[in-house]
Amino acid sequence: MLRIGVFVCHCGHNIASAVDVDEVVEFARKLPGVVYAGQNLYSCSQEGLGSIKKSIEDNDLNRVVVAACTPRTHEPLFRRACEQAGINKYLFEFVNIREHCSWIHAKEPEAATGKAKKLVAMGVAKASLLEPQEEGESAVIPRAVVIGAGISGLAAAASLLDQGIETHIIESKNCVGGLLREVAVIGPEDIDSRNLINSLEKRLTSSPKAHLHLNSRVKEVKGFVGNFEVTIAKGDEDITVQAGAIIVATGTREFQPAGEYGFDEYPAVITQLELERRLAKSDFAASRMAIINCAGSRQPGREYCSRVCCNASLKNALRILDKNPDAQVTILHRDIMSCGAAAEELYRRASERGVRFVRYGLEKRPQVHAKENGVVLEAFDETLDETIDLDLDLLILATPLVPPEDSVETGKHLKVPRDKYGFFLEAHVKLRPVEFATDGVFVCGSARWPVSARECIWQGQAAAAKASIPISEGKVRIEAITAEVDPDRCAACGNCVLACPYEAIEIVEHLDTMAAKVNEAQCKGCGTCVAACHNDAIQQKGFSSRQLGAMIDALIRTATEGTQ
Amino acid sequence: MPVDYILTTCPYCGTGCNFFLQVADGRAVGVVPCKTDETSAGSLCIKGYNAHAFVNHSDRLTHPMIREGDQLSKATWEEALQRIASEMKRISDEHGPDAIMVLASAKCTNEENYLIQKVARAAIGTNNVDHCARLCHASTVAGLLQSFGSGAMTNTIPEFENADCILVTGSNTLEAHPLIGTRILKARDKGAKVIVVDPRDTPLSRVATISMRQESGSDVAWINGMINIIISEKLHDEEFIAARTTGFDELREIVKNYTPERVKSLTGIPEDDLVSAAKMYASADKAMIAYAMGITQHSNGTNLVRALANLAMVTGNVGRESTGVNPLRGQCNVQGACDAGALPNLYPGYQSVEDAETRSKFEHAWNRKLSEKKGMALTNAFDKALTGEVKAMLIFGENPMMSDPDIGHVERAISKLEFMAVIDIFPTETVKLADVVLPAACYAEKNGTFTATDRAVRAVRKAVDPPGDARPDWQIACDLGRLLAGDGFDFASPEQVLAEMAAVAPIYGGIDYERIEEEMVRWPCPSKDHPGTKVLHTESFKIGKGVFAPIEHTPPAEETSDEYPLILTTGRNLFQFHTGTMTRRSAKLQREAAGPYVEINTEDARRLGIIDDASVRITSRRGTITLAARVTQWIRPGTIFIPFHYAEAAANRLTNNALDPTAQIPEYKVCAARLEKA
Amino acid sequence: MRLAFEERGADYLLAIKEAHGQAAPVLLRKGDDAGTMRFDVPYQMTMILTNISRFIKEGRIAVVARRCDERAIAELVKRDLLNHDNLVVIGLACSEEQIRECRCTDPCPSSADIGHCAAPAKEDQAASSIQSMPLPDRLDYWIDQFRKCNKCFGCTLNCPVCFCDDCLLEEKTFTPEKGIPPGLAFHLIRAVHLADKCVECGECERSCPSDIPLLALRKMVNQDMKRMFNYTSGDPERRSPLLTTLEGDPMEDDGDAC
Amino acid sequence: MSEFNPNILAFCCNWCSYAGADLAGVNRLQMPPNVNVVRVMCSASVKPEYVFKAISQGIDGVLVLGCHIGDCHYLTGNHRTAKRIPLTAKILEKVGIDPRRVQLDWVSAAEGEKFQQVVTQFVDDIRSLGPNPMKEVRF
Repeated sequence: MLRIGVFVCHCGHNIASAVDVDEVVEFARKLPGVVYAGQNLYSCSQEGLGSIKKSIEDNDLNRVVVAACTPRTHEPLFRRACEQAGINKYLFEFVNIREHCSWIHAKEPEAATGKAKKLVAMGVAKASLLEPQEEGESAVIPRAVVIGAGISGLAAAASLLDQGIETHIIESKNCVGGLLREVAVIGPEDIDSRNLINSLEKRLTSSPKAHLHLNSRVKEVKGFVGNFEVTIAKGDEDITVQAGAIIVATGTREFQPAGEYGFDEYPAVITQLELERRLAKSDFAASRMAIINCAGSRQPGREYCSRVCCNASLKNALRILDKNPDAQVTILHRDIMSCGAAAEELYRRASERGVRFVRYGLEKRPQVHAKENGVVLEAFDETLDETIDLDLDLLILATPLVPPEDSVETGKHLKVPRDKYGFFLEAHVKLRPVEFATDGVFVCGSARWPVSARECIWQGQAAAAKASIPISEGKVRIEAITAEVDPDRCAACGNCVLACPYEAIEIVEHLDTMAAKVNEAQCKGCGTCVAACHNDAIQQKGFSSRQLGAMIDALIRTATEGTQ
Repeated sequence: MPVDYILTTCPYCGTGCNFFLQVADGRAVGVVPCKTDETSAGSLCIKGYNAHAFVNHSDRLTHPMIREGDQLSKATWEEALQRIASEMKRISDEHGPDAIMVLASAKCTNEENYLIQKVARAAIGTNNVDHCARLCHASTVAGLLQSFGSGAMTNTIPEFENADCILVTGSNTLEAHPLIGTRILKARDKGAKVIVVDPRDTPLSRVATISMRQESGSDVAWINGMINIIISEKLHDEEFIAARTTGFDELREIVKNYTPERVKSLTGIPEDDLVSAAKMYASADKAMIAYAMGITQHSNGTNLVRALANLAMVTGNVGRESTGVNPLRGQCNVQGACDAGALPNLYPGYQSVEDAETRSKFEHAWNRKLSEKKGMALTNAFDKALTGEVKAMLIFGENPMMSDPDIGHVERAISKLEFMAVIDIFPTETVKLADVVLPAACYAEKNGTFTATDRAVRAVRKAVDPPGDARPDWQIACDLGRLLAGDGFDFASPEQVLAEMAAVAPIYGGIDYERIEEEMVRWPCPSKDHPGTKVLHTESFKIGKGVFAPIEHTPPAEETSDEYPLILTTGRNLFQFHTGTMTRRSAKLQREAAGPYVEINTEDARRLGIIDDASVRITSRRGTITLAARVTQWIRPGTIFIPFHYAEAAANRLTNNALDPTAQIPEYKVCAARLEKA
Repeated sequence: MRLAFEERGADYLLAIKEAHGQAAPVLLRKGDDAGTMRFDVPYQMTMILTNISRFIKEGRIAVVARRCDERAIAELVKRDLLNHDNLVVIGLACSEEQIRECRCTDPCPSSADIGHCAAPAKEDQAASSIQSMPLPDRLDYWIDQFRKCNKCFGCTLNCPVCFCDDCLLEEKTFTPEKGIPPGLAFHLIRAVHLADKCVECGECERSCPSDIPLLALRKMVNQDMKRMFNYTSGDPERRSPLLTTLEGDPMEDDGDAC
Repeated sequence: MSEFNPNILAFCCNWCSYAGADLAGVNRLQMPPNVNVVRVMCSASVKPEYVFKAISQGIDGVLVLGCHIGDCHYLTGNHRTAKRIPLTAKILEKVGIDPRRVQLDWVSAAEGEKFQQVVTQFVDDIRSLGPNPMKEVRF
């Protein structure tokens, strides 16, 4: 006997501002099989989860439908609540009425409410056909792979090694340290970056469990959490490493602003990293300089703030003044983002020491004109509301950090998503930081977003901590979404065998005839075979054709019979 | 040979399709249609394709059983046959032979039905033999005998394809006689007009030229209305009427009162539709009428059949190809069971038991003195069991505990019997109440002939052995005949039985196995050199002139009331057959239509707050059943429909056993009922 | 047709012979009396062969096969549903009348052991006239045709390349109609199931008691398969493009919305 | 008769297009409320049968969204989608249903805006096609 409970979430105003939650609850109550329908202000809060658990027990529910946000982030939470209340977690169904409804139909409350009802009806229809599932288990290879030996990758590797986990580090260059190697000191505390890199490198070289592959690239990645197979191309040689987890620490690179502000045209126009390089030399001689912040960022096509540049400009202005106290340094900025006490102190010191701050806007961008041994910068100062001309020996462009060229490749190898700028997308910024949606693959440092060296280290350590969980547990659970054959229905036509991207299906003898069989450990639960099967002999757990068919029926029914 | 293809005749409806049973390792494993068969032409319906499925079912009865207290216990054939014979003799001695009722079976072959009626008449000495034709086409036999002189389909199945107009009423042809239905579709595709009159929108009505939904039980009104329109539009065939019929003037007088307006008030059929339909039917060169239970199963069933005969004769649509009045018989051999004399008033070949000359012919042939008294109809037998006049029943392959109206009444009647023996292939609801049970062979396990609804005599061939100790009914009948009467039952094969039947039934006179093996012969076929008859009444009617019957509309026996506001009608669906004994044991058929349901109009459902698949309770004056609602626009508001296949919610717990006075057929098609949420 | 046994070394011969005045399928062994053989009645021999092969585990079966049977056999062999080594194919050339009935464009068996190859038909008039209808008319046309369906499953049961015992169309999941006719999805699902295997034998149309022009529908879909994937069913070498990656079968872009 | 409000079914793969839809939500990208998403693990698991069922029963349009070719979480799962769904639309055309009622597109997890565009465009397309004629057909 079906006893479905439906819980509709307000998500504060996030849902309730567009969707009439009361109405949806009333509607849900009348759906077939529903014995309880209620609402929560925040279903995911302790209180919300507690009330769901209590309702399960009070109403003897055997199926739970939560209409709230996205299953991609919150499903585990509610599944756990179901388990705690004594229901198999696969008897839970998530309906997304926030990302897929209230947020995208914010101005049409009536339509949003109608759609929420449809989605709830579909969810309830599927829930009524859900079946409890047992999860399989699979062993985890106690080894990790870190891609990238920049500061993030080094921090991650060092942390893994500290935990005694054998770690392979793949670095495309011939040395470790990545982008940080080109920066002498790290602001705002003026930390010597060489020392930092060396100390981390030492922790690698001192460990017998570390395997550093320089001049190497990832060629292919197969497998799944606990059981990856990474092929490394090292020169002409291919090395295959079996690993339980992979950390992506592929870092970032500095944007080369071809054609902007006279870059490539005038030798006096350089990027900030070039400035770092020149400052590292003893013969640094320029005295009239300007730094343009946000050169190539926060503008159409690259809208993001690169986060590290403001501090770098401040730090470098001060370093210039340290070398040449008479130097005239102007920072052209759009906003100075120097968050935190240490960075704010940097800004104060720069102001005190005469660094001139000029605020410019995108409408009247600074113009660069030719001049012997330098350039003339014509800038419109928004604060003074007038145009100023600066005679410069050097013009430094603080350009944003962008993903490395090979991040496309890396993303494809690992089947992990990237955002529109090419940075990797983690599963959820708040709920699942440093994790990809793909189990067993993690991300840290500037591969996911431009961050400071300090944050790189934090994230490297965080990713290592996450990666060590399956490795130290020694096994992972296989989500029960694998395919299953009904051998009595199967005609052994081999469609599924051919369609499976993982070669996880074979035809075997069954009683006196033949039938397909799914190797559960190899099955990743994509359902490609399901669509290839002509007589529904193969079904994906949790996505059976009856369940999806019932969702379609529910959608049709609510459309024809109305949502009252 | 490891795999064989045995040509045989389908055991379901009366269309008489031939197909090949695929036999492998001694089991029936599949069905292949026969491409050269005139009737099926290489097609079958879903039941035909699954006709092998029940044969191997584990529920088959495999050994005789005798009741000991509450239990049926395994017995030998010797013990079981002896037990039946001694009980029959005892009851006959104590109460006379008319205290015994014998039920033959439309599922048995011609030969078996012949033998069963012979057991009743010659071995027991009673004309109390009947079979389920009583429940389906008794009114056809009675009505068409009176109008035309022959109670069978006037034309043949293939002729449907060449008709110009086909009027279908009270027949859900595409579901109940699929391959006749598809012949009608072929005619439609060639341009023929199809008129369907039915309280439900049937699959056929949805592709018909005109579809009219009459109120159940109002059929005389619309038929008379059509005749009235035809006469007033001068579309009647005066020449035909004058030359070939009698009684036209009385008919004309009667139908005058059936104006389109009045017909609308009686039936609900819009005037325009009725006029169009009448003109369409009357102006076609070749117009056929096909009908089934929707006409016959009424307390005025005989009159309804005669009204249709009137309609055909008025327009001269009798006696030519692709015309006529065509009752669609619903069982593989219900036609043959009637032909073979499994009727209380007729000997084999429709010869009256009350006619002295005929009787003496049979007495001579069978070497016995025969009862002069007309026997009892099946539907009366249960009444008589309640009153104690009937003490014993011998039932071959029938399941009255499902098939008869008002099952509660049947159950009470059976409990009054002193003795009941049942011969069947499965443990039916009736078998469970029997004193002696004999396991029979099914169609795939014996030789014989079935006569299709269009009078075609078709061979049934043995493909596999019966399960366990089961035996063909013809052998059982012979064994019982020998035990009860001694001689007259020494047949070595069905072939010999048919030879004897041909000798006493002139319509079968020229039919023998040699011919059946190679050709399709339709009776009447009086002699070996006669080719058989496709179209009846070509030159003259069997009774000389066709008789018009002036019929007035009468309301059904039971009308709706506040307490029972809905009209309940019953029928078949495509996937199940009759009491479900065979089809519900065929996995694929069962899956298509697994459980009992009631069709209710969308409007009625909304009013009653019933949603699709909801559980509902239906109550009539006789009983209550609970089943699932099927909400549909295909049925008239105010009418509900229940298929009668499902024992767990048997429609016949509700139906009315009001009988047609002539044919004693019950009014299955109309009773008053109430529907509520369960 | 003793050439099956003597020349080609078969143990059984599947053919059609005259029995009880009808053309009947028959399985013969060497030395059996064949009676009168019939080659004029187009039984679906592959379908019968497949059923028989379930029960005959040993020995080679010779089958009188038309060109479409050859192609159907190829589809089944590809899927390991028939073993080619156990078959002896005796080619039967179709008569002109049969070619006309099937609008067959590929009527000649690889070896015409019986009969003579006649010229193929040019195009399917039925299919082209349906194709030329505007969409709403076409839908009306098909609805009228599909309304005649009484769900006998003859089109699947007699189909040489419909190999499932339990058919999806028997379930209510995708074809929820209770009773008959089944809805549009019934016929669409069959169309997609057959897209990569229909050999245009025409048996679905022939065995349809309601004369639904199913062969025309099959031909139209097959044309699409040809256009989109350059695929023709019955090719023993090529696997279904619907199951393989794009590398195996790059798609022809025919400028459609998708 | 009120204004035609299409009832549309969309299948989104868990990894790319469902995430893209989520992203559209996070970014509050507004779009017409006619599209109802069913989450599947991979677009390759979308049986043509679902599409046929939906269209036969009167759903006005079916949108199938997956990862871009090459980005499929399941390696080459969506290669099958790329062939199956266009064929599905073609078959519908054969019986007189406008093939534009079934569309396939690729939306990555980062393409919230593309999701918005695809949905908006599809709803516009369906609006211009009008209601699914199967709604009026009683078989």
